[in-house]
Amino acid sequence: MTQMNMIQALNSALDVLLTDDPDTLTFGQDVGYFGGVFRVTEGLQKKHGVTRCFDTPISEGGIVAAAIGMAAYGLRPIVEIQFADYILPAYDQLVSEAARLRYRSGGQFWAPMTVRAPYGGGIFGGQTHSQSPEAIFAHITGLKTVIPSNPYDAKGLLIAAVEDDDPVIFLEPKRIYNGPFDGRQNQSLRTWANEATAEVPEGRFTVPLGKAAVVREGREATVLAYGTMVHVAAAGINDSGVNAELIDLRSIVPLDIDTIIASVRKTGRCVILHEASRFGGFGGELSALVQERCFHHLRAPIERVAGWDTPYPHAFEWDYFPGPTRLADALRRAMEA
Amino acid sequence: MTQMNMIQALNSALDVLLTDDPDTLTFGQDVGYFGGVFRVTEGLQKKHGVTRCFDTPISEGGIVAAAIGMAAYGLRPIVEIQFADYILPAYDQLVSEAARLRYRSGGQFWAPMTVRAPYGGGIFGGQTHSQSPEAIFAHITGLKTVIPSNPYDAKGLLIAAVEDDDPVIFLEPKRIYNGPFDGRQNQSLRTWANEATAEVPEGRFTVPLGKAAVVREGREATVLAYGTMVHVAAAGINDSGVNAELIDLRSIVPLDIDTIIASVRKTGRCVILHEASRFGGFGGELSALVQERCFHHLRAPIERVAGWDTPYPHAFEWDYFPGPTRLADALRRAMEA
Amino acid sequence: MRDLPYGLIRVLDDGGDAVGPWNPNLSAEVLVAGLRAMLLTRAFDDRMFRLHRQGKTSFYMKSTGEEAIGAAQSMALDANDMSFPTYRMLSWLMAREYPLEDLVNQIFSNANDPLKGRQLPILYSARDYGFYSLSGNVGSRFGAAVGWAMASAFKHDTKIAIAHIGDGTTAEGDFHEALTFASVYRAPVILCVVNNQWAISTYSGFAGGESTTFAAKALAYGLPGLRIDGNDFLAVWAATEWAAERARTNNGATLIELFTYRAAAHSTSDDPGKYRPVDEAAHWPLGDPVERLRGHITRLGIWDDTKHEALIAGLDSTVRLAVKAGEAIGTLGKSKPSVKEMFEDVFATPDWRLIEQRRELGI
Amino acid sequence: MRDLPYGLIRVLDDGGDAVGPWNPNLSAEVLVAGLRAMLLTRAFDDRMFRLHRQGKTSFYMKSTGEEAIGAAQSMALDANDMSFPTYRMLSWLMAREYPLEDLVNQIFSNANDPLKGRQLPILYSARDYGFYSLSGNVGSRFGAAVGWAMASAFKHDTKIAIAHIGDGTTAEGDFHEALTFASVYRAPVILCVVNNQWAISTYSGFAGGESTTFAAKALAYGLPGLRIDGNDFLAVWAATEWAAERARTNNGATLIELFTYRAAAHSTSDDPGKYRPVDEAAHWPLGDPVERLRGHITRLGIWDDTKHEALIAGLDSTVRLAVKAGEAIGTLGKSKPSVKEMFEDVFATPDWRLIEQRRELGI
Ligand SMILES: Cc1ncc(C[n+]2csc(CCOP(=O)(O)OP(=O)(O)O)c2C)c(N)n1
Ligand SMILES: Cc1ncc(C[n+]2csc(CCOP(=O)(O)OP(=O)(O)O)c2C)c(N)n1
Ligand SMILES: [Mg+2]
Ligand SMILES: [Mg+2]
Repeated sequence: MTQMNMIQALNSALDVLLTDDPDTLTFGQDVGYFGGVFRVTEGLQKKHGVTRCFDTPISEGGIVAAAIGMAAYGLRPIVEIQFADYILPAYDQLVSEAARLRYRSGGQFWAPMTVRAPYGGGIFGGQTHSQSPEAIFAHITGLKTVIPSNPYDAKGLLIAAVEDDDPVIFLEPKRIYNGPFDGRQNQSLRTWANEATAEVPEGRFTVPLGKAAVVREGREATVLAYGTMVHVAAAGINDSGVNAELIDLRSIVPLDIDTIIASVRKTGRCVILHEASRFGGFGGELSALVQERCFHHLRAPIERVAGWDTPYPHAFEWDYFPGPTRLADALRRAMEA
Repeated sequence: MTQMNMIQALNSALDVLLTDDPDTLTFGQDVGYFGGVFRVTEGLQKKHGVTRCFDTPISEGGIVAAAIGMAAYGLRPIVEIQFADYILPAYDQLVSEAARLRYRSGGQFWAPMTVRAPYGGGIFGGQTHSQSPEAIFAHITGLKTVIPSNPYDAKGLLIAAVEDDDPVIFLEPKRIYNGPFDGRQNQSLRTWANEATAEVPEGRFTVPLGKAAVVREGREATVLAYGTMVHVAAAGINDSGVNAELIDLRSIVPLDIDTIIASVRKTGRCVILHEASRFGGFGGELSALVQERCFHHLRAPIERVAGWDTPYPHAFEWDYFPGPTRLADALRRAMEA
Repeated sequence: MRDLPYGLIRVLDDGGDAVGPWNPNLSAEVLVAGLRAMLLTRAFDDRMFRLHRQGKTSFYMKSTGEEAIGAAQSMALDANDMSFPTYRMLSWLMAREYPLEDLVNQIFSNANDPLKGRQLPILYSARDYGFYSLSGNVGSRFGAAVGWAMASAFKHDTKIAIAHIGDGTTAEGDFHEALTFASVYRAPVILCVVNNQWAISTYSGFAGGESTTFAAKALAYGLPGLRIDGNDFLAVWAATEWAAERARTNNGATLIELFTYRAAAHSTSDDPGKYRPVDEAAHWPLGDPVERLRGHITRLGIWDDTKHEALIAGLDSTVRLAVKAGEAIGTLGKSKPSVKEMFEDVFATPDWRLIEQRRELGI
Repeated sequence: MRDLPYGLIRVLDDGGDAVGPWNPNLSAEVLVAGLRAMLLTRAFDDRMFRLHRQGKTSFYMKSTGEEAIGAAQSMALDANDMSFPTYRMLSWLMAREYPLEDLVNQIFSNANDPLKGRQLPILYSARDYGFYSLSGNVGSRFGAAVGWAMASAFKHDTKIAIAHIGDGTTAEGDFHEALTFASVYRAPVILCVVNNQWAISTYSGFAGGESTTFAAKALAYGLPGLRIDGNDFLAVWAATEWAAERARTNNGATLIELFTYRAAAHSTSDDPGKYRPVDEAAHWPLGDPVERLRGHITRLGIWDDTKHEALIAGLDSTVRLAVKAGEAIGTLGKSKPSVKEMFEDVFATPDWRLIEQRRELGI
C-alpha cells in the first residue's frame, strides 16, 4: 500500500496495464513525451517506450477511430481525451462504431477500448473545461460509463475497464485529482494524504464495474452520487442532520440497481445528486428507476439536485455547482414531506 | 384547407417560409435538384432558385457549421440531415457551437437555425435508419427539440421553429410521413386521407413550440407520447379499456410542463411511451418530473414503455418497437397497482 | 510525386491490350478468376434486385460497373489483410468465394442470417474473408482501417489494411482524420476513394471533384496519390500491388482514386432517372469493366464467347441454387433468427437490463 | 498554382528592407500603427500573465511572437469583414482599438465583464470589431466562417470572412469540412493556418507538418495555398490583401499558412521547459515580428530608438490605466456580474426551467 492521489493512482493503473499486457497501449494529445496536461501519463513513455505511450494529432474523432481499429485488431487501447468537453467530435465514432460493432457484426468484431477523459467542474475552467456529459453516454446501448470518486477506485476501476471486453468511457472528476472536495469552495484545499481511499496497492487489482459502494450507511434517506459529488454528498448529509445512506455508483453503466433498490426500500427517501444540468441528465434515469421499483416504499418525492439548465458559467461556478447546502436542503425537505 | 400528408405539409411549410422571407434558405444532401430522399424539398429549387434550396457535400458537420455561420450572419437556414442517425457527426457543432453561441458571446451572436431530420423506426431501416436520438438533444442547454405527430402540426411547428430565434432540432417521424401508424404492422397501410389533422391550411400559420396537445381526454391515466408514438398510444389506450388521457408533447424542449402536471394530478397515473431505448432516454426525465410534481397524486408507479436497451435490430423490428400491446399492458398494470 | 495524382493510370488500352509500365503481367488463371468474380457479382446483384421487387428483402444495393475494384484488390492482397469496405465491394467477397448462401440468408434476414438479424441486407461482415463489419453510416470506418494498420505494425505483423470511401463521402471529416493519422504514423494502409461520379443524386463536384482530383487530396498529407482507371482490372491490380508493397515495407500509406462510374441506381430506394440521363452509363468513356477484361483475355486467346456464355450460365445457376437454399429457410418476414439474438452481443455479457427485458418480452 | 504552397513568401529581407513582388507599399502611418498594435498586444500580454500569477484572473494565453498576424490582417481588411479567430488573435482587436478596459473586465470576470461572466478570460467576442465569439473548443468555428461568407455572398454583400486555425488543430475534421465547403461554394473567405510550430507540447509534425506544408493542404481542394512568413508584417498584409481581393471578386477562397513561432508558453497552465529547449524562440530563424517591423521602419528613417522607447512607455501606462480601472471594479472573485446573468441568454427568452431555477437560487 502506498498513499496516492488520484493522478498517481491512474498513472499506476496504466503502468501496471502496460507492464502486464503487451497488447495495451495508451495515446492522446500531449500524453506521450509531456505526460498529459494533468500528468496522468507522466513517465510512461520513458518507461514503456514510444510505441506504447504516444502523442496524437488534435483530432478526437481520429483518436477514437484509430483506437477502434486497434481494438478490432486485438489490442486494448486506452486513449485520453484531454477534456471530456472535447469528446464530442468523437461522439459519432463512439456511438456508431465502438458501441455497435459487436452487435451489428454478429459478434465477429468487438472493441475492447477505454476512453479516459478528465471531466466536471469546480476548477474555474469555464464552459468548455467543466462539463459533465455522462448522460449522453449512458443512453447509448453498447457503451459502459465509469466514474471513480477516489484514488483506490480510480486505479481498480481503470484496470477493470481495460480488462473489460466492451468499450468503456472512463470519466475522471478532475476537481478531485489532487484531493477530495466537498463543495465548500471557501475552505482550504485538502489533499488525499491521510484519506483511507488514498491507500492504494502498488500492484494489480480491480474494482468491478457495476458494483456500487455504500459509502455511509443510514436509515432515513438514500443519496445517490458519483465522482466529485460523493464528497459533496457526504458534506451535505452531515449538514442536514439526516441519517442518510450514501451510495457511490462508481459506474452508471452497468448500474448496480440492486444496491440502489435495497437502500431506498430501506430508507423510503431518495435524493440524487449530479453536477451535469438537471434536464435530461442521468438523474432522470435514476429517479425513474427508483420510482418504478420502490413506489410503495417511497415516503417523499425523489429529488434531483443538479447543475442548473444553463451552460457551465465561468464566473458563476459556485452558483451553478450543486453544493452541500442544496443537498442538505433537499434531504430536509424529504424528511418533512 | 387542403389534404396533405406529412411530407406535403413540410414541403408547404418550407415553400411558405422561402416565399415570405428572403433570408431563409434550405440545404442538405440531395435536397436541391432531387428534392430530398423523402421528397420533402421537392420542387423548391425549381421554384425558389438554386441559391435558396441546394445540395451539399456529404458532411453533416460541414452542413451544420455552415448553417451556424449563416445564422450568425443574420439568415435563417433550414438544413436537412438525411437521417437522424447521421446527425452524430454534427453533434459537436450543435452542442458546442449552435447551442452555446448566444450564451457565451453575452448575446452578441446567436444562431436561429433549424435542423430537420427524418427519425425513428418502423420502416425496416435497420440500425442506422431507425434511431430516435431525442434524448441527446433534450439534455443540451440552448437547444430546442420538436417532434410533430401529424401533417397540421408538422407544418405549423416547422414554421414556428424557423421563426424561433434559437437553434431547433426538428425530428420528423418518418414512419408517419405517408400515413398514421398505430404500431399494428400487420394491418394494411393507412394514408393521411380523411384524417382531421391532415386538413392543413395552404398559407402561413404556426403551432407554438412548448404547447402540448391533449389528443384525447381521460380520467384514469395519462399517457405521454410524441411523434409516431402518439398513434401507437391511441391504439394501446383503446385496447386497454382504460379511460386514459393522451398528451402529444409536440416539443420536448420547451416542454409543456403545465399540461402534463394538470393531467397527471387529475388522473393519478402516468405511462410514458417512446421509441428510443429506455435507459437514459427522455422518458426518464418525464418520469422524474411527473414524480417530483405529482408525488402525492400518484396512485400507481409511473411506467415507461420504450425500445429495449439494444441497438435497433433489423429483423426484430416488431419485437423491439414498443407497440400498442405493451402500452395497454402498462395501463392495465397501472390500474391494478 | 506531386504530379502523379493528376494523371490517369491505365493498363488496358481501348483495343484491349495490356500496355505500359503498370502492367501487372497476370497469369491466364488469375485473369479468368477475376472475370469470374466480377460476373458472379453482377449476376448476384441482378438477381437480388429482382428479389427486392418481389418483397423478399427490405433493401438492396448494386455495384454494377465497379466490380473490377473489389475483385482485383481482393485477389492482389493477402488472405490475412483486412478490408474496410463500402457497400459496393461485394466483388471482394465474390473473389474470395464467400458462401453465396450466407449472403442470401443475410439479405433475407432469415433464421440463418450470419449477422443474426441485426443488420440490414448487404451490410455484411466477414472477418474470415478480410471484410470488416459494414454499417449504414458512410465514412465512419475509414479511421478504423488506419488504427487496424497501426496495430499490425505495432505487433510487427505483415498484415496491411485497405479501406474504401465513396467520392461523395470524402467530404466527411473522417476522411481527413484518417489520412492525417495514416501520414503521421506511416500506417501500412491503402486508402481508396471509389470515385463513381455520383453520390445518390449529386455528382462528384459536390465533394470538390470539379476543383481537383480526389487523388490530389494525398498531397495535403504528403502521401502518394494514384489516380487509376477503376474499370481496368489490371490497373487496379497493379496500383494495389504497388501500394501494398509500399505499406508492407514500412514506407507508409497510399491514397488511390479509383475512377469509375456507378452504372445502376444508388439503391432499391432510388430512381436515377430523376437526376441524370438514363443513358449516361452507356456513354461512360471508360467502358464496362467486365467487357474490358473479357475483351483483353479474348485478345490474349484464352477466352471466347462460348466460354463466356457458359461461365455466365454456370454462375446464374450457382446464384439460383443459393437463392433457392435461402428461400427454403425463408425470405424477409417469413423466417428470422431467434428473438433472443436481439438481446445478445450488446455487450460481451448482458447486464440486468437486457436480462429483464428479454424476460419482459417473454422469451 | 501547384507550386505556390511549397515556397515561403516574404517581403522584409534579413536586412530589414521591403523587397520583391509582394511588397504592399504601405504608408509610414500604417506601418507605425501596425507596430503600435503589436507592441500593445505584447505589453498587454505581459501584464496579464503577471496578474494571473497574482491570482487576479483564472487563466491567460499570450500570442507573443505572432502579433504581426492579427495586426496586419485586421488593418488590411474592412471594418465590416468578420474574423473567426483563435485565442491568439488579440492583436486583431488591438489594431482596431477595442477598449482595453473591456478586455481587462472580461479577464477579471468582474461586474463589467462584457460577456457577463459566462466565458473564460481571453475567449473574447466583439461583434462590432469583426471578431466572432471564441470558445475553448479549437477548430469548431472554421466551418462557421465559411457559412458566414456564403451568407454574405447570398446577400450580394461585399463583406468577406477570415478564419484562423492552429497548425495542431488542422487535424480536426472541421478543417477539412470547412475547406470542402469553401471550395464547392466558392465562398468569399480567407482560411488561415497559424503554424506556430507547436500545439501545447507537440510539434507540428503531429499534424502532418513534417510530410508537407500546411499551405499544400489547399491542393486537396483545388484552392490556392500561400505559405507566408508570419513574422513579416508586410508579407502577411500582402497575402491577406491578395486573398481578400480574390474573395471580393467572387473568385473564391484562399488557404494561407502563416509560418511563425509560439514564443511563449501555451497558456498559464503550461510549462514549455518540459518539452522544448528554453532558448528555442531566441534561435527562431524568422526572428521577432516586432523587431523586424521596427528595423524596417527605422531603416526607412521614420522611426528611431527614442520613438520606440516612448511608444512602449506610453503603451505600458495605457495598459496600466486599464488594469487599474478593471481592478477598481474588481478582480477574479472580488466582483462579478449579477448572478441573474447565469440564467439569461440560454435562449432568447428563458423557459420555465430557467425561471424556476432562478427562483430556487433565490435571485
Ligand atoms: C454519415 C452518413 N451521411 C449520409 C448518409 C446517406 N447516404 C447513404 S449513401 C450516400 C451517398 C454516398 O455517396 P458516395 O460516397 O459517392 O458513395 P457511392 O454511393 O457512390 O458508392 C448518402 C448521402 C449515410 N449513409 N451516412
Ligand atoms: C476540440 C479540442 N480538443 C483539444 C483541445 C485542447 N487544446 C487546447 S489548445 C490545444 C493545442 C492547439 O494547438 P494549435 O492548433 O497549434 O494552436 P496554438 O495553441 O499553437 O495556437 C489543445 C490540444 C481543445 N481546446 N479543443
Ligand atoms: Mg459515389
Ligand atoms: Mg500551434
